Amino acid sequence: MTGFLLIAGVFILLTVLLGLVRVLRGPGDAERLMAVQLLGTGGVAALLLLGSAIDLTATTDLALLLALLAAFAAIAFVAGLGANPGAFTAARPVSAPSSHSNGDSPAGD
Amino acid sequence: MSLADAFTAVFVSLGAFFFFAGWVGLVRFPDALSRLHALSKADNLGLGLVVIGLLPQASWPFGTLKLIALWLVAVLVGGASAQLLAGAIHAQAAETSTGGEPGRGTEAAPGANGNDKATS
Amino acid sequence: MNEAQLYGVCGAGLVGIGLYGAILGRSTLRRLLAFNLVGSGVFLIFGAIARRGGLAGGAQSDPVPQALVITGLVVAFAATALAVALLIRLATVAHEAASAAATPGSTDDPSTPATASQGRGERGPGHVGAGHS
Amino acid sequence: MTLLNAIDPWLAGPRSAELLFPTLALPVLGLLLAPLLGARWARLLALASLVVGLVLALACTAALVAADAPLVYALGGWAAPLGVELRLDGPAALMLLLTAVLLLLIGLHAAGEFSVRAAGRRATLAFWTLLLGVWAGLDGLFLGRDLFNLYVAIEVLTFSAVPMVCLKGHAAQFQAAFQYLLFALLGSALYLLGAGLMLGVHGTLDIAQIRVALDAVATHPPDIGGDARAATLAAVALMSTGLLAKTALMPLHLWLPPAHGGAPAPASAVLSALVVKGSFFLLFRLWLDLVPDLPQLHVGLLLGGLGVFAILLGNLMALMQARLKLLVAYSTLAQIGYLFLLFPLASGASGGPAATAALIQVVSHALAKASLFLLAGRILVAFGHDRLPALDGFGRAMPATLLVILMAGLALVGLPPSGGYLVKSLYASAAADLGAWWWPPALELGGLLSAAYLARILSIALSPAPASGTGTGAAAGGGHILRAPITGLAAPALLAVCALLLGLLPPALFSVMDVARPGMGSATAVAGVMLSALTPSGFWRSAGPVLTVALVVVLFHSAGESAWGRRIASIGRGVAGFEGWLRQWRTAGALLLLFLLIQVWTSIG
Amino acid sequence: MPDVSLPDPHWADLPLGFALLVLALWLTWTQRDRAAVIGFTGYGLLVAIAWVRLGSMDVALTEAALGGGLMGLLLLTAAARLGEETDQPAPGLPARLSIALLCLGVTLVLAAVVLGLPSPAPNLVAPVASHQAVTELGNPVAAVLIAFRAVDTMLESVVLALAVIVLWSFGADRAWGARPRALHLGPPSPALVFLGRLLPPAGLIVGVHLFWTGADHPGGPFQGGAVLAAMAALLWLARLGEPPRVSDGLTRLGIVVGPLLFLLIGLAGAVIADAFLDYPEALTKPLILLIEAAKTLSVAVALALLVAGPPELPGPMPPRQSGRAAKGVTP
Repeated sequence: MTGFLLIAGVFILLTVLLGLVRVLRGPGDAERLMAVQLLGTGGVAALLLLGSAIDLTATTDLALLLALLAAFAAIAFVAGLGANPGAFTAARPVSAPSSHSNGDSPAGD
Repeated sequence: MSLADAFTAVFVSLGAFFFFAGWVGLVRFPDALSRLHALSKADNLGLGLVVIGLLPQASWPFGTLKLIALWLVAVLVGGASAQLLAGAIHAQAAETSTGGEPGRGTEAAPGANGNDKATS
Repeated sequence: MNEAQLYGVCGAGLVGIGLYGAILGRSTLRRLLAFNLVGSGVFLIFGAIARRGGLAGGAQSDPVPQALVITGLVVAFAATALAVALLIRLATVAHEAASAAATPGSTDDPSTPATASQGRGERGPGHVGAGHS
Repeated sequence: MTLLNAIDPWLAGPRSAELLFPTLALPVLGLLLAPLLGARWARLLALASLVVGLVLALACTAALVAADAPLVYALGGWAAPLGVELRLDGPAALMLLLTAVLLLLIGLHAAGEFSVRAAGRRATLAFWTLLLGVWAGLDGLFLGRDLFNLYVAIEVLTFSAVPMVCLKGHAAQFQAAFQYLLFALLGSALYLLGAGLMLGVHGTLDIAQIRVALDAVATHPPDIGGDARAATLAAVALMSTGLLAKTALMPLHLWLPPAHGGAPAPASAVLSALVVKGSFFLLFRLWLDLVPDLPQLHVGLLLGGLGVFAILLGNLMALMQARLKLLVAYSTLAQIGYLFLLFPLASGASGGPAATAALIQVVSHALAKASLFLLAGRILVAFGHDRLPALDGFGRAMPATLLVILMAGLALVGLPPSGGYLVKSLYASAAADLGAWWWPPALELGGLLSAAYLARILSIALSPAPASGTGTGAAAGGGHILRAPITGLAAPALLAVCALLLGLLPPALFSVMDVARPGMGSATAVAGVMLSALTPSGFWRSAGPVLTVALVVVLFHSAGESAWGRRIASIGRGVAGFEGWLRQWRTAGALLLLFLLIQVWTSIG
Repeated sequence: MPDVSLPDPHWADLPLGFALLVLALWLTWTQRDRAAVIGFTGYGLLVAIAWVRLGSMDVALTEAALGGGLMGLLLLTAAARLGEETDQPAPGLPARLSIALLCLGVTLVLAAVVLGLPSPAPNLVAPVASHQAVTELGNPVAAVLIAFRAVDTMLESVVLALAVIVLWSFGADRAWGARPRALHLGPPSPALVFLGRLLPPAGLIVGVHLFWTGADHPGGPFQGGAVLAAMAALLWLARLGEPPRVSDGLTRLGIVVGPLLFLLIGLAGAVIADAFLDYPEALTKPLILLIEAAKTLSVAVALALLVAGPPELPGPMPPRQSGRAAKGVTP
């Protein structure tokens, strides 16, 4: 049984690592975040399967922790966006990384 | 091959399939939003199936309860962060479509520039 | 070539790549990020050593290097947090100095303190008067 | 007399090892209580714990001399390799004493400058907490025997030293602090890597146990122990490179001038006198206590060569500096070079006279440099700036300060009976024993160059006020000098006198360094050296060239513009350009890796 | 389905190790800082999986909590505030070649030493296992952290407390009494507020669980504290709470209580038990539990405040590269 779990874990891990290619090639930051998102959930699944051979309870704790914190990349990114509206590159590559010319930063409250 | 192992094998392989589908969606789909849709649906489901598959392996009661809790958190967090990302993509799409001057002009994207009078 | 050696070599590679980025990084944040890569490479080598020891000792992993890595991780995080705070503070002070220079009218710019603190005799001007607790 | 025999078991009896953990616990306790008490009380807490610390250091030294053997204390009752041990031997006791005395004096001097009224709540709480942090880190370094325990102590030291640079909050100071932090963290990463590999090779992190394992390997035929020895030396090279980055040995010195030059005066004194010596002391432990056969390795030549490079370039750059604090910072870089002459000249199991010279250099430089930085702080307070060209005639306005500057400067130059003289002659005798004739001339040249910049300060101090008298000259514009109180001279004067008269101490006192270090013979070496120093011929042999160089510099300075002046100025700009290139981030990073690889090659090859 | 023989571990490790190296190379070469930081949070997750493969669950938990969560938050907020300033010119070919060569040399030396480690690997598994009973702890790593190498753990939590004081000392004089505001990054979007309300309770349970199970299973005060800190940071990010003022006495006590209690119990050990940082036999378990609880609290408070940044006065967040003012900052 553990053999099968290991194989499935490896397969999911490979899928997730291929998803990382999207991080490398992804034109926009959204793609990168999606790939990190896939890495989060896929990583948790692969972890569960790979870790079940060692100690499932500890692996579940780790998976629980990763699930909680996986969103932090997206949270911090979007929150960061609020402070720096011009720095986000969409899927369609904008001509140049927009150097925002407006002096009056809207973000401060 | 006891019944539990068969149950695990079936569900885990289903889960793996959905992960693969999520990855294909991420790579194949044309624009950001559809990719996001495919991705968040597929991998949450994938994780759900893997967790269900592992339920018989876990020790009752705490192991299984933790696995279920894990899946619940993953689904909720996955949904919310997909929402976050969609909001960000919309904000950026609206911003670049309005004259390409990011951040300038009054009708800039909602949300990003709303000078929210939150208490300091 | 068991997994301990594999991750040890991977850690060595990460240290090399991290050092390259730490030296040639174009922005300070990028150099800080590369420095964290060096840190994670060092800890992976610790992990490889822990795995070798563990397998030789009949356990999954040797607990002593694990404890050292946990301590090292927390110290490395604290160092990165300080470096980030310094970076932001540096940009803020430079920004204020520039805006102060841009508007010569501003007289007593509190962030550039008066000449070094006065001798014992006088009260130094420009210090926080408000009676914060 | 019940008190004396009540504490007798601690001072001379079996329980003397129990003095070690309070020496470490006291500064840590102070460091933790300071933020709770708030800025106003933190200062009193720091000064009080420094006094208690001094008493503890004296007790430790007394116990060590009484036991005449190293005091070892297993923390938590767990012996190495499982647990962590503290160990006190001669050099560690000397460094504990130096740290306690120096921090107390600097603390008393800075009590006025860093009070809530003068510096505000933030700077006051920060300074006194960081002072305790530096003290805790240093005590951990001196007492530690476990490589990872030493790593945590270095981190405490670095986390306390870096923010001292930017206490006053200028943009340039934040830039210097950031660069110091990143380069020091790069060094810590390399050190941690070396410690990890050592754990992988020997299964223990205790220096003494690794030394025993290496001695056993040395006796085996090389092929069996071959790779264990090579791996260990590679790990030591990694740790040594990390510590070179933290000791700012030229050319890995990019962070020191802006950091020590920009920090507030008491902070600069602590940084230059003690913080830099902490990482050197670890190098002393690694290469002398852990590696069994340093004299046979070529790596000593590399370190000695870098030391000479530091002596020459450091002094030359100090000669050309426009600001007084930068001049003193560059002189620190030069004096660090003296420390590294220990490695090529070390002989025997414990390092012989070269080790004595290095330890005396640590003490004498710490005293003289702390005094100089505190005096530079006084001048900065009095005139509002420390740009030397605009300080003509400051000696007439502050004669007492000038006198103390001269005393501290002479200790650095190394005229008998100062500590500097002891260092130079002990190194010369060690070089004579080894037949390495090329080291002593470098020492003499270093002494002459430091005499040159001292003479430059002297000529500036006594030069007549410039004709324009527009108040740029200190003497002319007497009006705007702020009366710096005379009591502010107490600490620097005491430090300078100690540094100047270090040689007059009875040689038996130097035997404290020999405890637990067989065959060091410090007392006899110092006695032998001082005998020849006090004869008139011996005195003139060393004082003569110094005075001639001083005269030349004074004449050159007062002569003003001349063909010679322009040519020397252009050479100076060339040297400054080269040193500026060395202090670029990329160059320093490349040199760090280069020296790592050379150390690996020279220690294994 | 026949029970498949255990596959060769290379199936999982080779791709993972290769992916780590490729991702590290990409992090070094990509143009934009923000993309690199996002990739770095992904990198943190991969390293956590690598630690599972290396069999150290405790470190995997710490790496996931610190590397995945808090470090990502820290660097992303920094990237947001600093923008894309590059203060070094692009390196020329000779510089890149020489540095690449030196780094390759360092990597080869390290790889040679790692591969040349002695074959019966010297280890401390047996001594830890045999003495672990004294501490009544099931988790060997916890036993090493709290008993055998107690001084390192105590000094390390002192470093954390010191780091917070140092971080506050970077603030401006006039901002000394104010609140840290690095996490005030513009108005929170509704999804963020939803997460801010949903996750912290779950995080609190997970954090306390990690602390509690740390005695006998992988987990412990550092991991539990890191999760609690991440949740606090999320609350402040979603504006559901405010970071405490610098001058708030309770906060300072929270930072210092962990190491201070550890030190005081250690000193008491020198009197009651037979050595500094030793525990009396009768009271070992309760004392260790007390120390670990205080340490969890201190780690949570300290890590959260480290992410929240130095105190700043309310007002526009200046350093966001609107002008090119910071350009002139060259080391």
